[in-house]
Amino acid sequence: MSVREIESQSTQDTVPEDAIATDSLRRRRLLLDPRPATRMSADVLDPMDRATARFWVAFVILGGLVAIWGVTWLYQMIWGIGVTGLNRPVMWALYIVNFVYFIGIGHAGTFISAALRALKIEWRRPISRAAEMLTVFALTTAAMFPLVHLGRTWKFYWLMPYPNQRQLWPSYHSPLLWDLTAILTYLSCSVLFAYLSLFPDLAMARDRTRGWRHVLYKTLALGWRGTEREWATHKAALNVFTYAIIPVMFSVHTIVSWDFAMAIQPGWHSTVFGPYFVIGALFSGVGAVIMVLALLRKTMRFGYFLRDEHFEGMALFLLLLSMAWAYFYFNDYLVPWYGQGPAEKAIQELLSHGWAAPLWFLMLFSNILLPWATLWSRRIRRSAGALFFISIFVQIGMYIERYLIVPTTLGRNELPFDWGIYVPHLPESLITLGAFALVGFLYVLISRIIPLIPVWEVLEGQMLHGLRRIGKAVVQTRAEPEE
Amino acid sequence: MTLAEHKWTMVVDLDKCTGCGACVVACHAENNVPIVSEEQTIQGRAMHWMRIERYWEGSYPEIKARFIPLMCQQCERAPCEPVCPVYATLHSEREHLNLQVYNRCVGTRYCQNNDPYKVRFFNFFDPIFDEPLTQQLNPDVTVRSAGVMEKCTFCVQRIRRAEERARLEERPLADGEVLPACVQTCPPGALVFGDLNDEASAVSQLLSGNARQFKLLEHLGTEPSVVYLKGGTSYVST
Amino acid sequence: MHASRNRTRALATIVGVPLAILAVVAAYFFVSWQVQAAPEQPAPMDHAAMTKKGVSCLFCHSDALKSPAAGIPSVEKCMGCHQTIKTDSPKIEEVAAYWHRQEPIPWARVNQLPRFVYFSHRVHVNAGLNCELCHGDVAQMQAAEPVTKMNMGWCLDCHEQQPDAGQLRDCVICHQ
Amino acid sequence: MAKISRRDFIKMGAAGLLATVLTGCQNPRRWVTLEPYVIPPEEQLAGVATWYASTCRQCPAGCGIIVRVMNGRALKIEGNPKHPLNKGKLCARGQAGLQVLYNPDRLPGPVQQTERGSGRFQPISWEEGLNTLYDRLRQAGSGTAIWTGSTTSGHLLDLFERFAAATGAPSPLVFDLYSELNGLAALENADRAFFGQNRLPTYNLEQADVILSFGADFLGPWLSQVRYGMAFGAFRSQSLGKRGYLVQLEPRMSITGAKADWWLPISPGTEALVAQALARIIADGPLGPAEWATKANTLASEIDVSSVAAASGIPVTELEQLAHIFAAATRPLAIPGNALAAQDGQGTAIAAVQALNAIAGADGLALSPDSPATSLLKPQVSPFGDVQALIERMQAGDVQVLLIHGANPVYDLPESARVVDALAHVPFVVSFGPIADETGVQADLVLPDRTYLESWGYDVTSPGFDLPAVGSQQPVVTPVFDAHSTADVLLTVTRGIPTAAAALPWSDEVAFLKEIIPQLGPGAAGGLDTDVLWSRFLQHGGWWPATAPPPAPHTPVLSQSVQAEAPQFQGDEQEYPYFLHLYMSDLLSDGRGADQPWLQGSPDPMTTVAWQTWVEIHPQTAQKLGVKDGDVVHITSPAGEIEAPVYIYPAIRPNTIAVPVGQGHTDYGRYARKRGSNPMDLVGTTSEGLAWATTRVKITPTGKKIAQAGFENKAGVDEGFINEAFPG
Repeated sequence: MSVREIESQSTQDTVPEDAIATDSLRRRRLLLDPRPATRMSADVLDPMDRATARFWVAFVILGGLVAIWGVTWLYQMIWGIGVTGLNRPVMWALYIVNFVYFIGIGHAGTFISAALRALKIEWRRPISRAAEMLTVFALTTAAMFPLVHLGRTWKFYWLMPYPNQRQLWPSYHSPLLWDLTAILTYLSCSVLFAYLSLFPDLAMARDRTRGWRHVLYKTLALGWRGTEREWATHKAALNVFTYAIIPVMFSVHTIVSWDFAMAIQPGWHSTVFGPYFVIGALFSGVGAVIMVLALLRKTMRFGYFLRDEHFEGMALFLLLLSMAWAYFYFNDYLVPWYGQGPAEKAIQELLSHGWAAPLWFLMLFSNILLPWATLWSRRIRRSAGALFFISIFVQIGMYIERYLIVPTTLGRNELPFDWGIYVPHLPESLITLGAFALVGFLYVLISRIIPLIPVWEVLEGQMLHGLRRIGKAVVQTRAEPEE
Repeated sequence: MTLAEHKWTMVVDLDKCTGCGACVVACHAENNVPIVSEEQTIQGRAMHWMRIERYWEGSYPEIKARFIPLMCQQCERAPCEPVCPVYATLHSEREHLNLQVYNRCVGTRYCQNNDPYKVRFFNFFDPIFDEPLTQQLNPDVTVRSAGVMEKCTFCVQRIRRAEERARLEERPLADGEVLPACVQTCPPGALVFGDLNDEASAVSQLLSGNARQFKLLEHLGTEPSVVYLKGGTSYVST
Repeated sequence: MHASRNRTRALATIVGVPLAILAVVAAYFFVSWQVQAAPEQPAPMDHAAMTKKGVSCLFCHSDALKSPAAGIPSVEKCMGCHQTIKTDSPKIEEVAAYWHRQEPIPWARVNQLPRFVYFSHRVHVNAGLNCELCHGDVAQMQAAEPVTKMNMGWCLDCHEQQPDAGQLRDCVICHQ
Repeated sequence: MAKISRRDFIKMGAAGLLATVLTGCQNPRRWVTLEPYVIPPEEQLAGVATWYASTCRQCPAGCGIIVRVMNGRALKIEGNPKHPLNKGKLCARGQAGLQVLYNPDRLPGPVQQTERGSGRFQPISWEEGLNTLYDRLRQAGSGTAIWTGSTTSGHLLDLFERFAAATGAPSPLVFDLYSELNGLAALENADRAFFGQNRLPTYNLEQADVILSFGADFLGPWLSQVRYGMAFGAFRSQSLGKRGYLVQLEPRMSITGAKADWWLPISPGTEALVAQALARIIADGPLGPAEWATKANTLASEIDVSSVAAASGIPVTELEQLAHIFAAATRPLAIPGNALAAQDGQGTAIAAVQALNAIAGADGLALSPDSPATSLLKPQVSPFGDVQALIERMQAGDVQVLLIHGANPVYDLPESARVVDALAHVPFVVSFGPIADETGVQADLVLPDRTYLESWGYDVTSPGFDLPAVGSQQPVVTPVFDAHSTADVLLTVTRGIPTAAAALPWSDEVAFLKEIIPQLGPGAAGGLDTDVLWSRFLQHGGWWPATAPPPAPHTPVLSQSVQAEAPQFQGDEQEYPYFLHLYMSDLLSDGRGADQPWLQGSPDPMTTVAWQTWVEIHPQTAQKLGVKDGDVVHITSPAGEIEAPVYIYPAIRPNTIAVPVGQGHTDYGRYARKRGSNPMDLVGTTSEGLAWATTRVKITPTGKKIAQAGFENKAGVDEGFINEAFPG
């Protein structure tokens, strides 16, 4: 969707064309061409009612894949973990890879809505909701994988601290327990955070819908009426969450990285893993958000809200994160290489000229070469299509990175007699597919239920930023909301 | 009367080990360790609590093969213990052994990742004992089901029986009263087992001032209870 | 408004009814597992009557002192006495029938230990515990029935009170 | 499959008999039946183990075992600490004995087969089976032939002997693959030549300080893996911290070679030449103590050392070094390997090595006390000539009934021996195998014998090392299947045969044993009257004297120089470029272990491969052939051909390939059937025996590939970094 189209949509703009022409970037990104609230809500709500053929196709295909996951999981539980390709010594593989990957994806939402909110980066407003939803769904999916991975899934509750006749308690020496705690914290926080920012829009939806939607929104909106007091409380609550959730976000992937860093397995036992994983998570996360935004703009006609300038902003983040990631990866590679520990050496040889070399180079290409080579150009940064393409590679690269860390590294240890190679079998491949499908499925589902553009935030933004004509000059005004 | 603390220790004389595999089969017989099918063996899921690793050194014709019998090293500071989220593998302060409580295991398999010796074995499927082979199963040892990790226990069931006997007879354990199946059967006597807390025991005697002794991957600081004696050399006048 | 309330009700039933059924079934299984009842025996074995006659537990379950298992008396042992004692009683005749057929009596197990537990009568009896502590006052039971849920918590409650609790807390004591 | 929970076993412990979980709607965690004994056996406590002494029958060595029995189930086999041969130790095969007892593929009872080789057995009653056998034997008269194996119990062999003598049939044949690959017959004969007495040699490694082993894999399944294993331990740690020095000369590194201080890959078949060369060097030196010279001069043949060096692939310098090491030793010892026993002129080949012992005066190290001088019979392995004779008689139709016990000729002998063809000419073949093996499938009637843990017997330990001994064998559990002791079967049927009845008057085998065993008199266990002697015999696991008898006076019979030739190989060098080196699998031995999952599933010591056959090829050779690990190759010899996957083996001569014997069964139970290939099919026959050590082969890649069931990670072990891991 081109810039021109957007302009044609914003007819009511009282500001002369020449004004827009100048310094256009900031204005467009800040949506300085306001529309009446009614129209805006309609723009957001109408697509939700339209259940197009495309929607049903996606719904059926994704739903089917999710169902396959369920069946496969059952099959695995009945016969045992042996149906996967796991072996000795590679005891962790795709399930853990998925776990780490989806947690990573889950970081973007918080980063965009919370971190950018804290930094008062105003153009974040239209895209925050979409990112938050992605966080919630990715985390939900990730949270399933420790269970899928268990040898005796039906005993999973033994990981929970609950009073029992055995007088037994889980062991908090184990990083897995820290993991569990961190993820559940993060999941609940981000769900609440997302829900919190939903209230005004739910209320708005409630007042504009009939039938079951009305009932639903009525229930969810918890009787939001938009009084002064409500707004004040809402703002306060949001601020609390905004600042509270950022450290949680950083802690989560750090703790996930400790699952590996705390082990003495060569290639895992590294002190840089914490920040390295966090950056990696944000990297893949931002990439994923870009993909989601591109899709939303295409399918939901959100052209007015999601503009090329937003994509450009995200693209810049992507480039920065790619550089940060490269820095950490270099760190993580150089130190063991200099140390020349026998097992580390074996692992690095495996990556550089072993069977894993193609994967390794593909990873370096998609995580470093491709972003650096393309994202310097504004035209690419502003083209949703190109960014979508690049983001796909980023996803592939980051998935491979986790794959190289988990099963590939496990194949090399101190006793060469016990080295091993892991080859994924059908069950875990199907379950992995199902995991990606689940995120998509939930998104497709939710796109019909809750407004994916935070209308109230956009409106708030447009109230704070405007254009005024003073004499001949058109100046941009900026108001501060009172704290 | 309460029993003395034991520091169970196994000494493996690499100079004597002939790699004959008697220990391997003895362990299977004593501990109900299942034999996995050919297909599973190819997948790398063979289960032998006691295994003999064979390494090549040098190249033909000056080539040497070296056998290293490897079982759970019963580390004093075992890396596999802290990572278990449910205390399925934990330390016995009293026996100085690294226990595996099969019925508590949920199968996170973290212990195997963190085990530098790779001596832990996971039940990828339920074990198969064709009738009437079940008749042979040792009633003193749990038969593990699918999804559970297992490993060498220094034949803890034998240790416990002996301790019970000693307790009833109100006497301390005698040296050599407890022998794991592998040690009991080892023809060349490459395996020696006993209590290091007892200066008179065979292991203490064998290890005192023995220059050949070393521990596997000692640099990791796991403090194994298995001590290896490296291959010696003999003087021949030519 | 009205329509919506109906919908809510419909929703409630669609979700609620299966849940209710599930709850009932679950409750049934839970109870049936929890309940402590005497199993029906092939030949009614009146412990109370025996003990009244002054027969001690160890007379029949004689291995308890020397073996991990207390043991069920052999048919021969039953007949050892009952060839002469109360031969006319119909219960005894049932036992005698097995003896004449030279068949083992398929007694139903009364006390259940959980899976994966090693338990030794010899050790406990020699430590001075008496049978009633775990098996209840069998002397008063017509048919022997389980009186305690023999689970880990129950074992530990006792072990924790022993002087050498430190040792008795060790997993390897029971799990091998 | 049914899960066997630990709880079930607690139940069994409490019950004394197998507990069964009641099926049906009831929750299976409750209502379990406990079936007590009707009449409890003596000294049986529920949940307390009883140990019974007996004798291992997995190989002819005859180690003493004690079996842990609880609630009527045999749980564990351990070595009998009192037994003079193995002193409480046991090898892998001995440990696996329980899977012979509880093997799921054992025949549930006697069966007959209308169409031979079909494997379609009809179950019959024992009465029927006995009657059929009786009729056949009565008609056959002297036309009966008996084929037994090296592990057949002494008393059964004795009864067979008496039966054959009574009916005028030739005395039973004792031959199986184990005895052949061990070279038992040849070694016995050679020992007769050397010491003038008739028994297997024993080599007391404990006292030797330098050992030259000419391809003797004494740590593998050779004469007595357990005893030589123990001896090796002592050899390594002698008094005053002395450590013996082992030199191994063999074309492919065996586990003995792996333990050698100096491993010398010599060209197959040149062991005897090297031995002579060493004698020559010692004589020419003269090396060693003064008294060696005379003996050396008599025994050493006029052989050209440099030509030996060329033939064997060992440079002259190294030969001289060997000779010096041997001569400098205080108690040197030379051991002839089993490969020597498989050559033409095997006698001289072995003598050539024994000559070194004679020169060094090491006879003492190569000597064992005589077997107890009694009427007790020890299977004397028949030379291959007898086997060929029997096969010819069978083909000529002179054999009406063939009784096969403890041997599996159809599997053991290569096609070139034409056994199957010969069996076809025998009207009635009876097998006594507990499992329907290849031979059983070729039989008309199978009367399954009880396995050794269920049956009675004795075994004259030979070689008896420091003490002569007779191992006892008694049932440790009630028979698992409806099998009958072959000795009892024989005694039963002969009652009706007038000629034999008189010779075999005993009601059953126990009566016979009770009669002959006490004749041994009081041994270490003491005891005076017959009953006590008998019970002590069973209780202690056998009979042996309290103190070793003085070694019999002996003088080496070797008087003139030994002239051994290099053996003739089958197949000419151009067409068949590679030497074939066959060796017994450490775990499956000659293939009799293939029905036991513990032995099938445990990794081979050198290759760590389980469940499969493989062919060991030197890396260079593999490169030349363009094959990698797991590539299936076609191996062809003048006598036959097999297919096997390649295992690249760095410790073998480039011009030699090695294949383990033991797999390739076509029957013999689910664990053995259709698994790997049987390299004996490559072997041809010679005048003196099977040419399993003197065959050449050619290799052609097939393009097929299989995944190898190895326990090691080959990538890891090959490019691995062992020295960081193991300072040893």
